[in-house]
Amino acid sequence: MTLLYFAWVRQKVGKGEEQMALPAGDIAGLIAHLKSLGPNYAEAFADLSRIRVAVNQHHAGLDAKVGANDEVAFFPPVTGG
Amino acid sequence: MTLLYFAWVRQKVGKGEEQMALPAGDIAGLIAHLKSLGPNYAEAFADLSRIRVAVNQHHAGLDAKVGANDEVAFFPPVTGG
Amino acid sequence: MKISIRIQREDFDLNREVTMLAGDGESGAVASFTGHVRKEEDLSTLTLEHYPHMTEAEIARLVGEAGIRWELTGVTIVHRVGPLKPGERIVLVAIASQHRHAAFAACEFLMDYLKTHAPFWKEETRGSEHHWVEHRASDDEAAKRWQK
Amino acid sequence: MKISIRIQREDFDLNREVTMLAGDGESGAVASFTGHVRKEEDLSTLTLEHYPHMTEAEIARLVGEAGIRWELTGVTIVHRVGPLKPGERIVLVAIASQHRHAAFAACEFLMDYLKTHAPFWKEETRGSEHHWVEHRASDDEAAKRWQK
Repeated sequence: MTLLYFAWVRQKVGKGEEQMALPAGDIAGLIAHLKSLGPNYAEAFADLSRIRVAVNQHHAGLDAKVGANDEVAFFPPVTGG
Repeated sequence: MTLLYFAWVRQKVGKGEEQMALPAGDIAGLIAHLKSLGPNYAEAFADLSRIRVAVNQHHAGLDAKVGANDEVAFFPPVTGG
Repeated sequence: MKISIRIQREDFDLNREVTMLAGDGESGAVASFTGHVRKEEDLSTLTLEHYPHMTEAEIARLVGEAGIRWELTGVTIVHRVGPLKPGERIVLVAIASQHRHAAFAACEFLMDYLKTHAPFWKEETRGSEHHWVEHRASDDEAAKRWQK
Repeated sequence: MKISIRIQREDFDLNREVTMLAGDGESGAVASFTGHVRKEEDLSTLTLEHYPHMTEAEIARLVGEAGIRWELTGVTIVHRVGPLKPGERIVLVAIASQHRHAAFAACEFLMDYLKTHAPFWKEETRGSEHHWVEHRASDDEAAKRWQK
Protein backbone atom coordinates (compact mmCIF):
# COMPACT_ATOMS: atom_id res chain seq x y z
CA MET A 1 0.00 0.00 0.00
CA THR A 2 1.27 3.46 -0.86
CA LEU A 3 0.62 6.08 1.83
CA LEU A 4 0.84 9.80 1.04
CA TYR A 5 0.72 12.73 3.47
CA PHE A 6 0.19 16.40 2.61
CA ALA A 7 0.48 19.81 4.30
CA TRP A 8 0.64 19.63 8.12
CA VAL A 9 -0.13 15.90 8.10
CA ARG A 10 3.10 15.45 6.14
CA GLN A 11 4.98 17.69 8.57
CA LYS A 12 3.69 15.88 11.66
CA VAL A 13 4.31 12.40 10.24
CA GLY A 14 7.74 13.58 9.08
CA LYS A 15 7.56 12.24 5.52
CA GLY A 16 5.47 12.66 2.40
CA GLU A 17 5.27 9.09 1.18
CA GLU A 18 5.89 5.56 2.34
CA GLN A 19 5.14 1.98 1.34
CA MET A 20 3.62 -0.39 3.88
CA ALA A 21 2.61 -4.03 3.70
CA LEU A 22 -0.77 -4.15 5.42
CA PRO A 23 -3.76 -6.47 5.47
CA ALA A 24 -6.90 -5.30 3.65
CA GLY A 25 -9.29 -3.30 5.82
CA ASP A 26 -10.96 0.06 6.10
CA ILE A 27 -9.46 3.53 6.52
CA ALA A 28 -10.45 3.72 10.21
CA GLY A 29 -8.52 0.50 10.87
CA LEU A 30 -5.54 1.77 8.89
CA ILE A 31 -5.44 4.98 10.93
CA ALA A 32 -5.64 3.02 14.21
CA HIS A 33 -2.67 0.95 13.03
CA LEU A 34 -0.66 4.06 12.02
CA LYS A 35 -1.29 5.71 15.42
CA SER A 36 0.32 2.68 17.09
CA LEU A 37 3.53 3.17 15.12
CA GLY A 38 4.84 6.21 16.99
CA PRO A 39 4.07 9.62 18.52
CA ASN A 40 4.48 11.39 15.16
CA TYR A 41 1.58 9.38 13.69
CA ALA A 42 -0.38 9.66 16.95
CA GLU A 43 -0.11 13.43 16.81
CA ALA A 44 -0.91 13.69 13.08
CA PHE A 45 -4.08 11.62 13.52
CA ALA A 46 -5.07 12.89 16.99
CA ASP A 47 -8.16 14.76 15.68
CA LEU A 48 -9.86 12.90 12.85
CA SER A 49 -12.30 15.77 12.28
CA ARG A 50 -9.33 17.61 10.76
CA ILE A 51 -8.23 14.75 8.48
CA ARG A 52 -9.45 14.09 4.95
CA VAL A 53 -8.74 10.94 2.94
CA ALA A 54 -8.38 9.98 -0.71
CA VAL A 55 -8.18 6.43 -2.02
CA ASN A 56 -6.68 6.08 -5.48
CA GLN A 57 -7.05 9.84 -5.97
CA HIS A 58 -10.77 9.98 -5.13
CA HIS A 59 -12.10 11.57 -1.94
CA ALA A 60 -13.14 8.81 0.47
CA GLY A 61 -14.60 8.32 3.94
CA LEU A 62 -13.27 6.52 7.03
CA ASP A 63 -15.31 3.45 6.08
CA ALA A 64 -13.68 3.08 2.63
CA LYS A 65 -12.06 -0.32 2.04
CA VAL A 66 -8.39 -0.41 1.06
CA GLY A 67 -6.12 -3.21 -0.11
CA ALA A 68 -2.46 -3.93 -0.85
CA ASN A 69 -2.30 -2.12 -4.21
CA ASP A 70 -4.15 1.03 -3.22
CA GLU A 71 -2.79 4.55 -2.93
CA VAL A 72 -4.12 6.19 0.25
CA ALA A 73 -3.58 9.89 0.98
CA PHE A 74 -4.17 11.79 4.22
CA PHE A 75 -4.42 15.58 4.34
CA PRO A 76 -6.17 18.52 6.01
CA PRO A 77 -9.35 20.03 4.52
CA VAL A 78 -8.30 21.68 1.26
CA THR A 79 -7.60 25.42 0.93
CA GLY A 80 -6.91 26.03 -2.76
CA GLY A 81 -8.61 28.37 -5.20
CA MET B 1 -33.58 72.43 -28.32
CA THR B 2 -30.97 69.95 -29.53
CA LEU B 3 -32.40 66.80 -31.11
CA LEU B 4 -30.27 63.69 -31.58
CA TYR B 5 -31.13 60.51 -33.48
CA PHE B 6 -29.33 57.17 -33.31
CA ALA B 7 -29.23 53.86 -35.21
CA TRP B 8 -32.23 53.31 -37.53
CA VAL B 9 -34.01 56.39 -36.16
CA ARG B 10 -31.06 58.41 -37.47
CA GLN B 11 -31.22 56.63 -40.83
CA LYS B 12 -34.97 57.17 -41.24
CA VAL B 13 -34.87 60.83 -40.19
CA GLY B 14 -31.84 61.30 -42.46
CA LYS B 15 -29.63 63.15 -39.98
CA GLY B 16 -28.01 62.59 -36.60
CA GLU B 17 -28.49 65.97 -35.00
CA GLU B 18 -30.46 69.17 -35.43
CA GLN B 19 -31.37 72.32 -33.53
CA MET B 20 -35.02 73.36 -33.33
CA ALA B 21 -36.73 76.33 -31.71
CA LEU B 22 -39.77 74.80 -30.01
CA PRO B 23 -42.14 75.76 -27.21
CA ALA B 24 -41.81 73.87 -23.91
CA GLY B 25 -43.93 70.74 -23.72
CA ASP B 26 -43.67 66.99 -23.24
CA ILE B 27 -41.96 64.34 -25.37
CA ALA B 28 -45.26 63.06 -26.77
CA GLY B 29 -46.06 66.59 -28.04
CA LEU B 30 -42.59 66.95 -29.48
CA ILE B 31 -42.93 63.68 -31.41
CA ALA B 32 -46.37 64.74 -32.75
CA HIS B 33 -44.78 67.96 -34.00
CA LEU B 34 -41.84 66.11 -35.61
CA LYS B 35 -44.19 63.72 -37.43
CA SER B 36 -45.86 66.73 -39.05
CA LEU B 37 -42.55 67.90 -40.55
CA GLY B 38 -42.28 65.28 -43.29
CA PRO B 39 -42.55 61.60 -44.27
CA ASN B 40 -39.03 60.84 -43.00
CA TYR B 41 -40.05 61.84 -39.44
CA ALA B 42 -43.46 60.21 -39.85
CA GLU B 43 -41.80 56.93 -40.75
CA ALA B 44 -39.16 57.12 -38.02
CA PHE B 45 -41.81 57.70 -35.35
CA ALA B 46 -44.56 55.47 -36.83
CA ASP B 47 -44.34 52.88 -34.03
CA LEU B 48 -43.63 54.47 -30.66
CA SER B 49 -43.28 51.06 -28.98
CA ARG B 50 -39.93 50.82 -30.80
CA ILE B 51 -38.68 54.28 -29.75
CA ARG B 52 -36.73 55.12 -26.61
CA VAL B 53 -35.98 58.63 -25.37
CA ALA B 54 -33.29 60.33 -23.33
CA VAL B 55 -33.50 63.89 -21.99
CA ASN B 56 -30.19 65.47 -21.09
CA GLN B 57 -28.57 62.02 -21.28
CA HIS B 58 -30.97 60.32 -18.87
CA HIS B 59 -33.52 57.74 -20.01
CA ALA B 60 -36.98 59.36 -20.02
CA GLY B 61 -40.63 58.57 -20.79
CA LEU B 62 -43.08 60.08 -23.29
CA ASP B 63 -44.48 62.25 -20.51
CA ALA B 64 -41.12 63.91 -19.71
CA LYS B 65 -41.17 67.73 -19.94
CA VAL B 66 -38.64 69.40 -22.24
CA GLY B 67 -37.67 73.03 -22.78
CA ALA B 68 -35.59 75.21 -25.06
CA ASN B 69 -32.18 74.30 -23.62
CA ASP B 70 -32.66 70.55 -23.39
CA GLU B 71 -30.91 67.83 -25.35
CA VAL B 72 -33.42 65.20 -26.47
CA ALA B 73 -32.34 61.93 -28.07
CA PHE B 74 -34.45 59.33 -29.89
CA PHE B 75 -33.23 55.80 -30.52
CA PRO B 76 -34.28 52.14 -30.72
CA PRO B 77 -34.08 49.87 -27.65
CA VAL B 78 -30.38 49.42 -26.92
CA THR B 79 -28.36 46.37 -28.05
CA GLY B 80 -24.90 46.82 -26.56
CA GLY B 81 -22.89 44.55 -24.29
CA MET C 1 -13.15 51.91 -5.37
CA LYS C 2 -10.99 52.27 -8.51
CA ILE C 3 -13.24 52.99 -11.49
CA SER C 4 -12.24 52.96 -15.14
CA ILE C 5 -14.88 53.36 -17.87
CA ARG C 6 -13.72 53.56 -21.47
CA ILE C 7 -15.47 53.61 -24.83
CA GLN C 8 -12.92 52.91 -27.54
CA ARG C 9 -12.42 51.48 -31.01
CA GLU C 10 -9.25 49.54 -30.07
CA ASP C 11 -9.10 46.11 -28.49
CA PHE C 12 -8.08 45.79 -24.82
CA ASP C 13 -5.58 43.59 -23.00
CA LEU C 14 -7.50 41.61 -20.39
CA ASN C 15 -4.34 40.59 -18.56
CA ARG C 16 -3.28 44.19 -18.17
CA GLU C 17 -6.75 45.31 -17.04
CA VAL C 18 -6.95 42.65 -14.33
CA THR C 19 -3.41 43.37 -13.14
CA MET C 20 -4.28 47.06 -12.85
CA LEU C 21 -7.34 46.14 -10.80
CA ALA C 22 -5.83 43.57 -8.44
CA GLY C 23 -2.04 43.60 -8.80
CA ASP C 24 -1.69 45.74 -5.69
CA GLY C 25 -2.98 42.96 -3.43
CA GLU C 26 -6.00 44.93 -2.17
CA SER C 27 -8.49 42.47 -3.70
CA GLY C 28 -8.55 38.71 -3.43
CA ALA C 29 -11.04 38.18 -6.25
CA VAL C 30 -11.62 39.46 -9.78
CA ALA C 31 -14.63 38.34 -11.82
CA SER C 32 -14.50 39.32 -15.48
CA PHE C 33 -16.79 39.03 -18.44
CA THR C 34 -15.88 39.43 -22.09
CA GLY C 35 -18.48 39.47 -24.86
CA HIS C 36 -17.33 38.34 -28.29
CA VAL C 37 -18.73 38.66 -31.81
CA ARG C 38 -20.11 35.24 -32.64
CA LYS C 39 -19.24 33.70 -35.99
CA GLU C 40 -22.34 33.17 -38.14
CA GLU C 41 -22.56 31.85 -41.67
CA ASP C 42 -22.74 35.13 -43.59
CA LEU C 43 -21.90 37.69 -40.91
CA SER C 44 -18.88 39.71 -41.99
CA THR C 45 -18.98 42.70 -39.62
CA LEU C 46 -20.76 43.85 -36.50
CA THR C 47 -20.68 47.64 -36.20
CA LEU C 48 -21.34 49.36 -32.88
CA GLU C 49 -22.78 52.86 -32.66
CA HIS C 50 -23.24 54.72 -29.37
CA TYR C 51 -24.44 57.98 -27.86
CA PRO C 52 -21.22 59.73 -26.81
CA HIS C 53 -21.20 61.21 -23.30
CA MET C 54 -24.50 59.58 -22.32
CA THR C 55 -22.82 56.16 -22.65
CA GLU C 56 -20.15 57.03 -20.11
CA ALA C 57 -22.67 58.79 -17.85
CA GLU C 58 -25.12 55.88 -17.91
CA ILE C 59 -22.38 53.30 -17.24
CA ALA C 60 -21.08 55.44 -14.36
CA ARG C 61 -24.59 55.47 -12.87
CA LEU C 62 -24.78 51.67 -13.15
CA VAL C 63 -21.33 51.29 -11.55
CA GLY C 64 -22.43 53.59 -8.74
CA GLU C 65 -25.48 51.39 -8.13
CA ALA C 66 -23.28 48.25 -8.09
CA GLY C 67 -20.96 49.94 -5.59
CA ILE C 68 -23.92 50.52 -3.27
CA ARG C 69 -25.16 46.93 -3.54
CA TRP C 70 -21.81 45.16 -3.08
CA GLU C 71 -18.47 45.86 -1.41
CA LEU C 72 -16.19 46.33 -4.37
CA THR C 73 -12.60 47.49 -4.61
CA GLY C 74 -12.52 48.18 -8.36
CA VAL C 75 -14.56 48.21 -11.55
CA THR C 76 -13.20 48.37 -15.11
CA ILE C 77 -15.60 48.57 -18.04
CA VAL C 78 -14.33 48.82 -21.61
CA HIS C 79 -16.84 48.85 -24.46
CA ARG C 80 -15.71 48.92 -28.05
CA VAL C 81 -17.43 50.82 -30.86
CA GLY C 82 -16.98 50.80 -34.64
CA PRO C 83 -16.66 47.75 -36.93
CA LEU C 84 -15.77 44.38 -35.37
CA LYS C 85 -15.10 40.97 -36.94
CA PRO C 86 -16.31 37.55 -35.71
CA GLY C 87 -14.25 36.40 -32.71
CA GLU C 88 -13.32 39.95 -31.70
CA ARG C 89 -14.10 41.22 -28.21
CA ILE C 90 -16.95 43.71 -27.77
CA VAL C 91 -17.00 44.40 -24.05
CA LEU C 92 -15.12 43.85 -20.82
CA VAL C 93 -16.61 44.10 -17.34
CA ALA C 94 -14.05 43.32 -14.62
CA ILE C 95 -14.92 43.56 -10.91
CA ALA C 96 -12.47 43.38 -8.02
CA SER C 97 -13.58 42.64 -4.49
CA GLN C 98 -12.32 41.00 -1.34
CA HIS C 99 -15.11 38.43 -1.77
CA ARG C 100 -15.70 36.34 -4.85
CA HIS C 101 -19.49 36.20 -4.51
CA ALA C 102 -19.69 40.01 -4.54
CA ALA C 103 -17.40 40.12 -7.59
CA PHE C 104 -19.50 37.58 -9.51
CA ALA C 105 -22.82 39.18 -8.59
CA ALA C 106 -21.70 42.71 -9.49
CA CYS C 107 -20.21 41.50 -12.79
CA GLU C 108 -23.45 39.77 -13.79
CA PHE C 109 -25.55 42.75 -12.61
CA LEU C 110 -23.47 45.17 -14.69
CA MET C 111 -23.65 42.99 -17.80
CA ASP C 112 -27.44 42.69 -17.46
CA TYR C 113 -27.81 46.46 -17.05
CA LEU C 114 -25.31 47.33 -19.79
CA LYS C 115 -27.42 45.27 -22.19
CA THR C 116 -30.63 47.08 -21.24
CA HIS C 117 -29.51 50.61 -20.33
CA ALA C 118 -26.26 51.67 -22.01
CA PRO C 119 -26.95 53.46 -25.32
CA PHE C 120 -25.19 51.19 -27.83
CA TRP C 121 -26.65 49.75 -31.03
CA LYS C 122 -25.35 46.89 -33.14
CA GLU C 123 -25.64 46.73 -36.90
CA GLU C 124 -24.86 43.50 -38.73
CA THR C 125 -23.37 43.30 -42.20
CA ARG C 126 -24.32 40.10 -44.03
CA GLY C 127 -23.16 40.10 -47.64
CA SER C 128 -24.32 43.44 -49.04
CA GLU C 129 -27.15 43.73 -46.48
CA HIS C 130 -27.06 45.78 -43.31
CA HIS C 131 -29.56 45.44 -40.53
CA TRP C 132 -29.92 46.58 -36.96
CA VAL C 133 -29.89 43.93 -34.25
CA GLU C 134 -33.19 43.73 -32.37
CA HIS C 135 -33.26 44.19 -28.61
CA ARG C 136 -33.99 40.89 -26.86
CA ALA C 137 -36.80 40.51 -24.33
CA SER C 138 -34.64 37.95 -22.48
CA ASP C 139 -32.21 40.76 -21.66
CA ASP C 140 -35.03 42.77 -20.07
CA GLU C 141 -35.99 39.71 -18.02
CA ALA C 142 -32.37 39.29 -16.90
CA ALA C 143 -32.18 42.90 -15.73
CA LYS C 144 -35.50 42.63 -13.87
CA ARG C 145 -34.01 39.97 -11.55
CA TRP C 146 -32.04 42.72 -9.81
CA GLN C 147 -34.95 45.03 -9.08
CA LYS C 148 -35.59 45.34 -5.39
CA MET D 1 -15.97 21.55 -25.34
CA LYS D 2 -12.33 22.68 -25.29
CA ILE D 3 -10.79 21.78 -21.93
CA SER D 4 -7.43 22.93 -20.59
CA ILE D 5 -6.41 22.12 -17.01
CA ARG D 6 -2.93 23.11 -15.88
CA ILE D 7 -1.11 23.08 -12.55
CA GLN D 8 1.99 25.23 -12.84
CA ARG D 9 4.44 27.42 -10.95
CA GLU D 10 4.46 30.18 -13.60
CA ASP D 11 1.99 33.02 -13.94
CA PHE D 12 -0.53 32.94 -16.82
CA ASP D 13 -1.60 35.50 -19.42
CA LEU D 14 -5.33 36.04 -19.01
CA ASN D 15 -5.63 37.78 -22.36
CA ARG D 16 -4.07 34.84 -24.16
CA GLU D 17 -6.20 32.29 -22.29
CA VAL D 18 -9.46 34.08 -23.17
CA THR D 19 -8.40 34.53 -26.80
CA MET D 20 -7.65 30.81 -27.02
CA LEU D 21 -11.11 30.06 -25.62
CA ALA D 22 -13.21 32.48 -27.66
CA GLY D 23 -11.09 33.98 -30.44
CA ASP D 24 -12.57 31.54 -32.97
CA GLY D 25 -16.03 33.13 -32.71
CA GLU D 26 -17.74 29.95 -31.46
CA SER D 27 -18.65 31.51 -28.10
CA GLY D 28 -20.31 34.83 -27.43
CA ALA D 29 -19.51 34.93 -23.73
CA VAL D 30 -16.51 34.27 -21.49
CA ALA D 31 -16.80 34.54 -17.70
CA SER D 32 -13.46 34.46 -15.88
CA PHE D 33 -12.34 34.44 -12.29
CA THR D 34 -8.87 35.17 -10.98
CA GLY D 35 -7.93 34.70 -7.33
CA HIS D 36 -5.10 36.86 -6.01
CA VAL D 37 -2.88 36.77 -2.93
CA ARG D 38 -4.18 39.51 -0.68
CA LYS D 39 -1.73 41.92 0.90
CA GLU D 40 -1.72 41.68 4.70
CA GLU D 41 0.45 43.50 7.16
CA ASP D 42 3.12 40.87 7.77
CA LEU D 43 2.37 38.32 5.05
CA SER D 44 5.47 37.86 2.89
CA THR D 45 4.67 34.64 0.99
CA LEU D 46 1.79 32.28 0.35
CA THR D 47 3.04 28.83 -0.64
CA LEU D 48 0.77 26.34 -2.38
CA GLU D 49 1.23 22.60 -2.08
CA HIS D 50 -0.87 20.07 -3.99
CA TYR D 51 -1.41 16.37 -4.59
CA PRO D 52 0.00 15.80 -8.08
CA HIS D 53 -2.21 13.77 -10.43
CA MET D 54 -5.19 13.78 -8.07
CA THR D 55 -5.43 17.56 -8.53
CA GLU D 56 -5.81 17.28 -12.28
CA ALA D 57 -8.13 14.27 -11.96
CA GLU D 58 -10.38 15.99 -9.40
CA ILE D 59 -10.56 19.20 -11.44
CA ALA D 60 -11.38 17.19 -14.56
CA ARG D 61 -14.23 15.52 -12.68
CA LEU D 62 -15.56 18.93 -11.60
CA VAL D 63 -15.29 20.26 -15.17
CA GLY D 64 -17.18 17.19 -16.40
CA GLU D 65 -19.96 17.89 -13.91
CA ALA D 66 -20.13 21.55 -15.03
CA GLY D 67 -20.33 20.40 -18.66
CA ILE D 68 -23.37 18.27 -17.80
CA ARG D 69 -25.12 21.10 -15.94
CA TRP D 70 -24.54 23.89 -18.49
CA GLU D 71 -23.99 24.19 -22.23
CA LEU D 72 -20.36 25.23 -22.39
CA THR D 73 -17.99 25.60 -25.34
CA GLY D 74 -14.74 25.77 -23.36
CA VAL D 75 -13.19 25.61 -19.90
CA THR D 76 -9.68 26.69 -18.93
CA ILE D 77 -8.44 26.21 -15.39
CA VAL D 78 -4.92 27.18 -14.36
CA HIS D 79 -3.89 26.78 -10.73
CA ARG D 80 -0.48 27.88 -9.55
CA VAL D 81 1.63 26.10 -6.94
CA GLY D 82 4.81 27.06 -5.11
CA PRO D 83 5.61 30.38 -3.41
CA LEU D 84 3.52 33.46 -4.34
CA LYS D 85 3.77 37.10 -3.28
CA PRO D 86 0.92 39.49 -2.35
CA GLY D 87 -0.86 40.69 -5.50
CA GLU D 88 0.13 37.62 -7.54
CA ARG D 89 -2.51 35.47 -9.19
CA ILE D 90 -3.29 32.05 -7.69
CA VAL D 91 -5.97 30.65 -9.95
CA LEU D 92 -7.83 31.21 -13.20
CA VAL D 93 -11.20 29.72 -14.09
CA ALA D 94 -12.40 30.84 -17.54
CA ILE D 95 -15.64 29.54 -19.04
CA ALA D 96 -16.81 30.05 -22.63
CA SER D 97 -20.42 29.58 -23.65
CA GLN D 98 -22.92 30.91 -26.14
CA HIS D 99 -24.89 32.26 -23.17
CA ARG D 100 -23.55 34.53 -20.49
CA HIS D 101 -25.70 33.14 -17.68
CA ALA D 102 -24.33 29.64 -18.28
CA ALA D 103 -20.77 31.02 -18.34
CA PHE D 104 -21.24 32.91 -15.06
CA ALA D 105 -22.97 30.02 -13.29
CA ALA D 106 -20.37 27.44 -14.36
CA CYS D 107 -17.51 29.77 -13.37
CA GLU D 108 -18.95 30.30 -9.90
CA PHE D 109 -19.76 26.58 -9.52
CA LEU D 110 -16.19 25.60 -10.45
CA MET D 111 -14.66 28.13 -8.05
CA ASP D 112 -16.88 26.90 -5.21
CA TYR D 113 -15.95 23.28 -5.90
CA LEU D 114 -12.24 24.00 -6.46
CA LYS D 115 -12.15 25.54 -2.99
CA THR D 116 -13.76 22.52 -1.36
CA HIS D 117 -12.60 19.57 -3.48
CA ALA D 118 -9.30 20.19 -5.29
CA PRO D 119 -6.35 19.00 -3.18
CA PHE D 120 -4.38 22.21 -2.65
CA TRP D 121 -3.13 23.61 0.65
CA LYS D 122 -1.92 27.12 1.40
CA GLU D 123 0.84 27.92 3.87
CA GLU D 124 1.42 31.51 4.95
CA THR D 125 4.81 32.96 5.83
CA ARG D 126 4.58 35.86 8.29
CA GLY D 127 7.98 37.04 9.45
CA SER D 128 9.78 33.86 10.53
CA GLU D 129 6.51 32.03 11.23
CA HIS D 130 4.82 29.56 8.90
CA HIS D 131 1.31 28.35 9.30
CA TRP D 132 -1.25 26.46 7.31
CA VAL D 133 -4.37 28.31 6.24
CA GLU D 134 -7.54 26.86 7.77
CA HIS D 135 -10.35 25.65 5.56
CA ARG D 136 -13.34 27.98 5.77
CA ALA D 137 -16.83 26.75 6.60
CA SER D 138 -18.23 29.47 4.32
CA ASP D 139 -16.62 27.70 1.37
CA ASP D 140 -18.47 24.49 2.28
CA GLU D 141 -21.71 26.47 2.46
CA ALA D 142 -21.01 27.99 -0.97
CA ALA D 143 -20.46 24.55 -2.52
CA LYS D 144 -23.65 23.17 -0.93
CA ARG D 145 -25.76 25.66 -2.92
CA TRP D 146 -25.11 23.58 -6.03
CA GLN D 147 -26.23 20.25 -4.62
CA LYS D 148 -29.31 18.97 -6.35
